[in-house]
Amino acid sequence: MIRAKRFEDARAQAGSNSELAWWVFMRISGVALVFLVLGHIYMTFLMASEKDTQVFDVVVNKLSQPVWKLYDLLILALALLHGVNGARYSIEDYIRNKPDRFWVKAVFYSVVALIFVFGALGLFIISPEMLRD
Amino acid sequence: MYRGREGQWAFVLHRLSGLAILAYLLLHVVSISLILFGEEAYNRLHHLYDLWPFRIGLILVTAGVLYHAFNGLRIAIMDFTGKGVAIQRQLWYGVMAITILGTLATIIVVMPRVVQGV
Amino acid sequence: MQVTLKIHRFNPEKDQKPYWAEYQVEAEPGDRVLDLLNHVKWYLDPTLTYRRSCAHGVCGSDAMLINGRNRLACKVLIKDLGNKITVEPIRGLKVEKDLLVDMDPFFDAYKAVLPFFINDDPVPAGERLQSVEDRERFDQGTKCILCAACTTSCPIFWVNGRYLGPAAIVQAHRFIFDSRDKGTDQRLKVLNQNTGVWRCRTAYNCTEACPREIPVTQLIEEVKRAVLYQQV
Amino acid sequence: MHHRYDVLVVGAGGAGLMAALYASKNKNVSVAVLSKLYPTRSHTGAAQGGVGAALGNVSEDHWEWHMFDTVKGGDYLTDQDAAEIFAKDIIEAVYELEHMGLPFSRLPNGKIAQRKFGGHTKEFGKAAVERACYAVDRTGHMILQTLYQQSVKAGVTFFNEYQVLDLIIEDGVCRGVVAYELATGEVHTYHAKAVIIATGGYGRAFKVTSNALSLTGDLMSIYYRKGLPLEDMEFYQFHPTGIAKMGILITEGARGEGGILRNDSGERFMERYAPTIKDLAPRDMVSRAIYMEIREGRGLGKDKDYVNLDLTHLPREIIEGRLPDITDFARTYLGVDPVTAPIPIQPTAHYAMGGIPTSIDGEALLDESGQTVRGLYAAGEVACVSLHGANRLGTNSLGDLIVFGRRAGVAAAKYAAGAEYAPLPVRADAAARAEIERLKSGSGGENAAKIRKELQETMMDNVSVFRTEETMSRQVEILKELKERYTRVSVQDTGMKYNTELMEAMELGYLLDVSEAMTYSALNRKESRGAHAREDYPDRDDEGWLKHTMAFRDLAAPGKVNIRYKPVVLGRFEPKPRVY
Ligand SMILES: Cc1cc2nc3c(=O)[nH]c(=O)nc-3n(C[C@H](O)[C@H](O)[C@H](O)COP(=O)(O)OP(=O)(O)OC[C@H]3O[C@@H](n4cnc5c(N)ncnc54)[C@H](O)[C@@H]3O)c2cc1C
Ligand code: HEM
Ligand code: SF4
Ligand code: F3S
Ligand code: FES
Repeated sequence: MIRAKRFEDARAQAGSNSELAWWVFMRISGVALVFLVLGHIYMTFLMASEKDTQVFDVVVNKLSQPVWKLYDLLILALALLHGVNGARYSIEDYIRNKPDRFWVKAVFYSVVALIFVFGALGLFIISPEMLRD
Repeated sequence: MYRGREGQWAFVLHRLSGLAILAYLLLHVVSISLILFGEEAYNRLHHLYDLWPFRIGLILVTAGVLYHAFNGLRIAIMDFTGKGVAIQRQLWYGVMAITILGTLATIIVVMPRVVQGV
Repeated sequence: MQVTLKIHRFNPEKDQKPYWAEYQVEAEPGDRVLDLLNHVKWYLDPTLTYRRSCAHGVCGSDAMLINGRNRLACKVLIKDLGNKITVEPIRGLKVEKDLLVDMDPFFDAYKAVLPFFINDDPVPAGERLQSVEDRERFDQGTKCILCAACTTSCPIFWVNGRYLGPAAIVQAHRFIFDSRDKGTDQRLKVLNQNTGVWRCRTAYNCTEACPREIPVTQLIEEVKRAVLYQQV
Repeated sequence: MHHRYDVLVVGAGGAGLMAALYASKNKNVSVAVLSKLYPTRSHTGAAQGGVGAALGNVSEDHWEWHMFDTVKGGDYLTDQDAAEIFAKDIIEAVYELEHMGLPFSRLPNGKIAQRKFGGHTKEFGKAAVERACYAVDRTGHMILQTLYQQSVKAGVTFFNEYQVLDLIIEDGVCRGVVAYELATGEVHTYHAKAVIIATGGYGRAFKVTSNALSLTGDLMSIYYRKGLPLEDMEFYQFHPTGIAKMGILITEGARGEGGILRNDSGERFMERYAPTIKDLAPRDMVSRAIYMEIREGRGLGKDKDYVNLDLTHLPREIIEGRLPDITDFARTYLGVDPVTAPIPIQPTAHYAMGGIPTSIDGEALLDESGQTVRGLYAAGEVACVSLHGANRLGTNSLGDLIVFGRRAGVAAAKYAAGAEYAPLPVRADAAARAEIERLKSGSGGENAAKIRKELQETMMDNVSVFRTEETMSRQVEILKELKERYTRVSVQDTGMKYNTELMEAMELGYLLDVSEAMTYSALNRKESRGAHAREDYPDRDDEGWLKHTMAFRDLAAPGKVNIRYKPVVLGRFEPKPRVY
């Protein structure tokens, strides 16, 4: 027997706006990332192309400048946020079992948070003193 | 396999490329952060990247980024303009064209290095 | 012409797991796939099980996965398929027997979007007036026959049964954009959830599958924007 | 399993849902709907053209004119009390549907759009009038959807995919039904104070039909098997414009929008048969005209067995805009684009005017005297109030569902609120179980599908648009033989879950019985009236035959059908010759 779901039942389901917010964020951060990421790749290519052997120097050089520090931090933050939320979509889609879903998400978020901290520290610690010569 | 058309493949590729880029990004951040442990550690890992499988991998990541970026724009156009849905197929072919051209360009830059086997 | 009909079969009372059965059927090019299924059921193997009723694409009983795409068996002709035809049950819903699936989750999703006219204002003596343009605004969604071809072609729905699915959103669209309806707010709130419109990844399988030629993805996109405008 | 509801509705088409909705407005009763299909799969959803109501939105119109057209269209066999209630109530009922959200097409002034339809005229037959309120060309679909939506809103209880196998009637009191749950094979007994039958028609008795595969006359037959009467079964409507060979309907709305019927020479032949309203003559006349053309060799195709419905002179916007679904049918099933080429058409078995006799409140009649089966109601195509008389006008069936479905719902709820549960007989489900057992364990080796095919072909040949003593007598014999073979049908699927083979075999039994009632009634009526056209009695005979047929199966003498008569309710309009 099927009992028609009542008007009241359905109304009670309504909740928050967070999915909408993430949806909008994915699009805006996406558009921003096009410039940031392509810029980043282009830059790395240009700057590292012929001087392969001194990648380390190049990178350190570049990242010693505060502008680049900021630029890369922005990429890092946006891309991770964007990517993590994207991965959340996948987790919610493919992991059917509710408790499993919870654990996978918890572990995944922690790992990413750790890596973010790691990366951010890396960015800030780099200084010209680290260059050889 | 469901015989979906452009939209289905656009979605599958978008999802795969998104997850792949995320994986790459995480790796990338970790490896760059090795700087924290000094040049020695950093370089040891980064020499690994000069090996050809990593070079090829880099081409794939570039292709993925190109696809994901431009298909992401396609999605945003469909979502916000109301007109995009009608031309989604054409948009997707555009995305594919950019991806392929961009990837070719990357190959042209990277291949010589692979061949020279630095 | 001679047609090789491959049907994905499963009888829970007998079979351990599903299997493919093959039938050779003589058919006219103008025959529908439903005619072939009927032929098999009536003269070759009466245990073959599927739903059907109207036989001309208006009741929504017989959505199936035919040659890799969701179709109504009564609305696809042999001449458009060639002489090798495979038929499977639609995906993402539990197979009960052969081509017949459990439709309850589908109708539950339908019911969740408040698929009915809401307007508690006192009614006029005659009809409520509505301009031709306002009527046109939601015309597409009114064509829906709840066949589930769209929802069960959606790659998200296959893996995530909590997604309400395109059919439910089409129904919601029909009311959201009806100038006479006053229930938009509640409806949009239901669709603004994790399981609502935001799960759609614009894969367009739904649009391709819809036998009523409803531009499903476009309607979903319109609903997404409606939620967006409502909340900002 | 055992269930108990005050009001049970059997069938979830337009009539059933309307009844359920109105019964459940009565807060003193519990209501449940049983349907062998999901409600939205019901064949009401196939209705295209419109629902007739004298709103007068396009041009002046009055309920009296509508009533007159209904009575005249029914060749004066229509009961005029029913026609009067109908023509008045349908106006307000259509407004009510609109208030429920039904998306009618609109006129530029925002009102419900209306178009012309066969047999609907102004000033008692002067000219065609726009009376059919429509929602594009899917009016029935919109009615079905809207009513189902409202049922969801009201929280109506549904038992979907439950096939009713028996009515529990004892001592003239209906006590419930027995139903088979398709999903599990379980037999359920429903105890009820009032039962409303709304199970639709039985077009599947014929080879070429516009009706769904599921329209097999189940409850009509179950009623008849109990020795209760079926009224006016000889009147079965053949719709003139079915897609050739397939029977899929092309709505009369196509002619309402200006479509023209043409024979092999391109002649607009309806001008000869109905000079005033031509292609918009009532269906029986148009169907006969088409058959005449075909017989006289003016048909088209290699067998010269169809004529053309020509829309090509209409602008593309009208065809695609107002008739999108039928345009799609023609393109899909025939590969014909109605914008540029005519559609091959042929009359198709369409609508049962006859059925379970009821009072104007839907109470099922026990006999010709007007006594009722207490607690039993019927509405929609399964019933015969008799609104449609000898021939139904287009758009009047949807109206019938709405008006009389509602009346039945209200009346049944009112009755149930004041009644006690009549006790159930012991083992009320015994007969149904025995029938299932018989079919499942049958070893006669007869194939139900073959019998059905023969039934459909012979009914088409012998009891369709034109009938004679000879063809019908032949059919009587054929039916006897088929029924004998039916007792030897064996079902191969012995499983419990979704045993559709078993249910199809049941349905064949029903088809055989309604065909029997129909053939005997037709053989008995020695005149031509409305849809009943006898070549051996070509004229209408009001002296002898202005009366309703009531066909009873003789329970004492198997194979015998007794015919009795019920007077026609006359009134406002005197029977006159029917010319258009
Ligand atoms: C193609 C077509 C076009 C039409 N166009 C028009 C039109 O334009 N205008 C108009 O006025 N009329 C039209 N008609 C006629 C009209 O649509 C039908 O007469 C009407 O819809 C019948 O409605 P109903 O509610 O009586 O039955 P249906 O809608 O046929 O419903 C029957 C219900 O009974 C259930 N049922 C049947 N047997 C059983 C059983 N044994 N146990 C349980 N449940 C059972 C079914 O599941 C179903 O829910 C058209 C008819 C057809 C076929
Ligand atoms: C370069 C510019 C980028 C753009 C324009 C972009 C755009 C988008 C958009 C619009 C979506 C939402 C897709 C949808 O809802 O259907 C998305 C999803 C996603 N993005 Fe990006 N993105 C970009 C970069 C990145 C990066 C750098 C990563 C990885 C860190 C990433 C990972 C993902 C993931 C995992 C998803 C989820 C995919 C899915 O759910 O199917 N994206 N992207
Ligand atoms: S939108 Fe189309 S495919 Fe989906 S249920 Fe409705 S009619 Fe079927
Ligand atoms: S297929 Fe699915 S992802 Fe969206 S566009 Fe259709 S609902
Ligand atoms: S049988 Fe009705 S849609 Fe196919």
